[in-house]
Amino acid sequence: MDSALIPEGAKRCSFPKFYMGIAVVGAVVLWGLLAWGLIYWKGLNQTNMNDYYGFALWIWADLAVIAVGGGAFFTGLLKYIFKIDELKNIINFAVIIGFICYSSALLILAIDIGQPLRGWFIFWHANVHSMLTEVAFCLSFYFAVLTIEFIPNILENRQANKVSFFHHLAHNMHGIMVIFAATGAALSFFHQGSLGGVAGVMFGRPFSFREHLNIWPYTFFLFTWSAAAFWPCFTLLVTKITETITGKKLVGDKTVHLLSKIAGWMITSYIIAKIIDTIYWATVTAPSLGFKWTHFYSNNALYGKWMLFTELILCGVLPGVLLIMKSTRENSKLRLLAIILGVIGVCLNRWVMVLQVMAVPVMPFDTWALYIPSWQEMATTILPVAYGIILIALTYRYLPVFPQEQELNYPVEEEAVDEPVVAPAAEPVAATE
Amino acid sequence: MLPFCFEWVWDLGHVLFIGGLLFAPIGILGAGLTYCAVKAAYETINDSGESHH
Amino acid sequence: MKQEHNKAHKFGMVIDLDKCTGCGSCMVSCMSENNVPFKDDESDKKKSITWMRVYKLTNGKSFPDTEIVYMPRPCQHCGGKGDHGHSPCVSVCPATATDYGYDTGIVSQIYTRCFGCRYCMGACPYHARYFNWWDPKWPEGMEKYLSPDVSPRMRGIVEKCSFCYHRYQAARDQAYAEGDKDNIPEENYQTACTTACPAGAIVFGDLNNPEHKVHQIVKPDPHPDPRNKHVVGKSRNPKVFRLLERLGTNTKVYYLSDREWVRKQGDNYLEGEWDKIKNHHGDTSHG
Amino acid sequence: MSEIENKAENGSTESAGECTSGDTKDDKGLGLGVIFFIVAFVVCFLSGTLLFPKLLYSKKEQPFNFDHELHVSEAGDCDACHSVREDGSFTGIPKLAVCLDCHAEDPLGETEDEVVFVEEYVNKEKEVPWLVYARQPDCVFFSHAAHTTNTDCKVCHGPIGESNSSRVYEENRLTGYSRDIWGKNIFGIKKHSWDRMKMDDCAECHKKETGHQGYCFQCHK
Repeated sequence: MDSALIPEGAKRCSFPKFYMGIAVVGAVVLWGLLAWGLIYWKGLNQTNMNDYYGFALWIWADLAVIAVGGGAFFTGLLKYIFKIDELKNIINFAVIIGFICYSSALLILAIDIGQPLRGWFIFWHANVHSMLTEVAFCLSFYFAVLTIEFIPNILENRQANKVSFFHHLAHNMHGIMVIFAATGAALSFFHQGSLGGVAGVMFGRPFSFREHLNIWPYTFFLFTWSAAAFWPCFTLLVTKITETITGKKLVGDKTVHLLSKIAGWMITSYIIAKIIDTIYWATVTAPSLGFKWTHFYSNNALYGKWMLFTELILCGVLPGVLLIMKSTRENSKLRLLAIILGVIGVCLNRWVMVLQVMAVPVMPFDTWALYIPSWQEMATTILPVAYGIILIALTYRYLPVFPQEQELNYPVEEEAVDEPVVAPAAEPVAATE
Repeated sequence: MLPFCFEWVWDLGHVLFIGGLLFAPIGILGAGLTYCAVKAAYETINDSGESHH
Repeated sequence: MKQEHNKAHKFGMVIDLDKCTGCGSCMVSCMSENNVPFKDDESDKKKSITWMRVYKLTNGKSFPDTEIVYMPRPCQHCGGKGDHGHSPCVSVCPATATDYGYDTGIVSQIYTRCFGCRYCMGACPYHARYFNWWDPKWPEGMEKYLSPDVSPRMRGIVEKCSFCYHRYQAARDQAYAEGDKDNIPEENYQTACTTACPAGAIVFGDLNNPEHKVHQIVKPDPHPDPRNKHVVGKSRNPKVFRLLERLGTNTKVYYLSDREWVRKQGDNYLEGEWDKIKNHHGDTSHG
Repeated sequence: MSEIENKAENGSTESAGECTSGDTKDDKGLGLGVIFFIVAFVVCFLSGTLLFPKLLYSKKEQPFNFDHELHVSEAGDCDACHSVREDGSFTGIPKLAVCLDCHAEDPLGETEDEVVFVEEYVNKEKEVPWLVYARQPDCVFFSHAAHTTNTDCKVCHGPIGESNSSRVYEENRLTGYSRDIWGKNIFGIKKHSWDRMKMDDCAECHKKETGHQGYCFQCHK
């Protein structure tokens, strides 16, 4: 039915099957949209946030998707600027994941503000001292860069590419992609950092406050570093999921091993810096403000020392080591374990830097504040995930996302690519759930 | 924020921050896209008769 | 800006915790003075708005030795590290919806500029900032009692104590009309909570003016604390303290108490630290 | 790497002809495009400058005409009717009682407006519902006392004392505010100090006169 749109030579599942899957995920999207509508109509009272918890689940989700979505920036940087050619096999997919993550981040920010119609004030009346201004600037423009990087891939759709203008446009955009990639790299560096700065500059909150290097708190660098360290984990994880669902090998082992190796070294170096930062904070910064570090991990139902251990050791040091060593890195099971731990680790770090910061009492007579998100919050947080699944499914079906797909799956058929293939019934389910 | 409004201050912070993170990206991305689009339009028109080997 | 610095006011408050009975008059007067709306359910204190909030402190001892103190907490109007005006909330606001008035030391909040990102609430360790989770509502007929000098707030924005700035605006108007704009008598600008406190526990005035009572009680130290360069304006009165002083927020609300355990509740101290500090408390060299 | 990029790097190896949609060289299309662009531009420009203000602002007439020039010549300067009270607050547009200091139950002049005034308001003891051109939004605090000592009324209000008739009052349909405080000129070009009363204008003058634009609370409440 839609075979004219499917890339030449690619095998995809049948039209009804695909759209049945999309419909299931689409229902989740509708649920999220309903919650979003409720929040815009009735206001943020639809959430369980309160005056103690001004930042909550959304901001965590925002920080988390940006951290794991850093892949587009680093792949672009490494491929276009450092000329690591091997990454061409993953760059399209990394860009799509990045596009999903950043559009989700912007969407969450748009839901999160109390007066959405005034959102433009952040640009028009910008306060240059605020980390959030920097976040908004870089986030928006970086999203623009991602869109620009994504467009050529969209225009490579079989039908779109037949239009002469689109064909030339995609060609020209590829030609100067290095400029866009460089702009994106600069923007991305600053906003990954400024997201860390958001918590690091709050000197009224000793749990998140960090000493500064000039105007930048240490968390600024730690966030950039961690995003650079953990993005391959997420990119690989999503690739793995896509491969499992489609039942095809989509990215070659060489590329996977390279990404894992990058992740291993980056995670290890990051986690060493993070441990040093934590020790310095626990022994110098916090005590200078009158706090023993254990204060932040006691007298409450959730935030115990286990959290620190999980973040730093279990989901930091362990995946780092697993990915550095060649034997474990090239063992697909252990590699999968490592990348899952890595993704959990970076998400946990963002959780701690948003929710634990709000939960810790600062005034001696104050109490811990814990909160449970409302269904509206959860629905709007799951919304981007569902939307991401749909977008990945659509792009996989209609765009030439994985350049290695042919050679990895149908090496013998390579000669017969121009034969239009309608998916046979026996085809595995294509990217839906 | 534009440099003509009263909230603008001519200091390093504003020039670097607003200039570098607002106007520079807008300029680079805008110019880049315009270049691509114009060139593509030009090529499309020129293409019609001949192919460009 | 420089010339304004010299004659700048620095409005502040000192609250005598030994006089405070916890009656809540300050909270009520503040709410009616500043057009704070009502909620359907006021029992959830983490969602209701009280610019001035009274906290209950206890010494944690059991029955015969139990002591309780009520601590009214308005916005502390932080001067930020070194008292340079970069208070925790002002420096983080992305849209400049809140600024530090160098002429008064008062931290503003502009409701029509705020778009409700709530970063300032996260940055404030005193929980002095409140979010309008709902549309403002007043019981039938009560809108007629709203003050025209204070704009009501819309849903989705942050608000907080302004030290009744509209009363300062009115006092300045009067000073202009009387032809001496630089001379605002102490009694012409007093906050609603100050005038409403039946125990006289709250004293309000210009910390920079030696003739004002607040200055005489607090005796602010003009030099930075030698033990912590971020702290400026520490009181030279050993019975006076500020909330979370060592964070360097440099608040303009001071508290007064004869009791040591109350003063100790003002900040966080490591084990044994208080015993070393308490004897030096308030006497930082210049006294 | 994408297919197209390969081409970009290897030089174009296959015929691009098959990808194009146009069959013949077609300059006519370009010409039509230019014409379309110009027409669209003109339509947008005219509707933006002529139609849009009409849609955005509703026009309202004052209850009856007021002759400022006449009153100035009869009663004296601005402060004969608009003044600052003892506590520094501004009286604004005078209440009926102030008018009655001079006016009585019999019309003072021969104009129709005077008849309306006397019949509709004086005899019925009703306040005149004047539409205030310079009314600022609720969140703005403005001290007339602080400005009138060294600033002429004209600087902000223009030569209103020389006018013989009340202008049409234009109200922004979205905000409900007077157009005077936003500015009449659709392009935002300001010729006189009284052309508009926006925050930028306040800040501009403050910067010039006091060296600082002022802190938020100086003018906001």
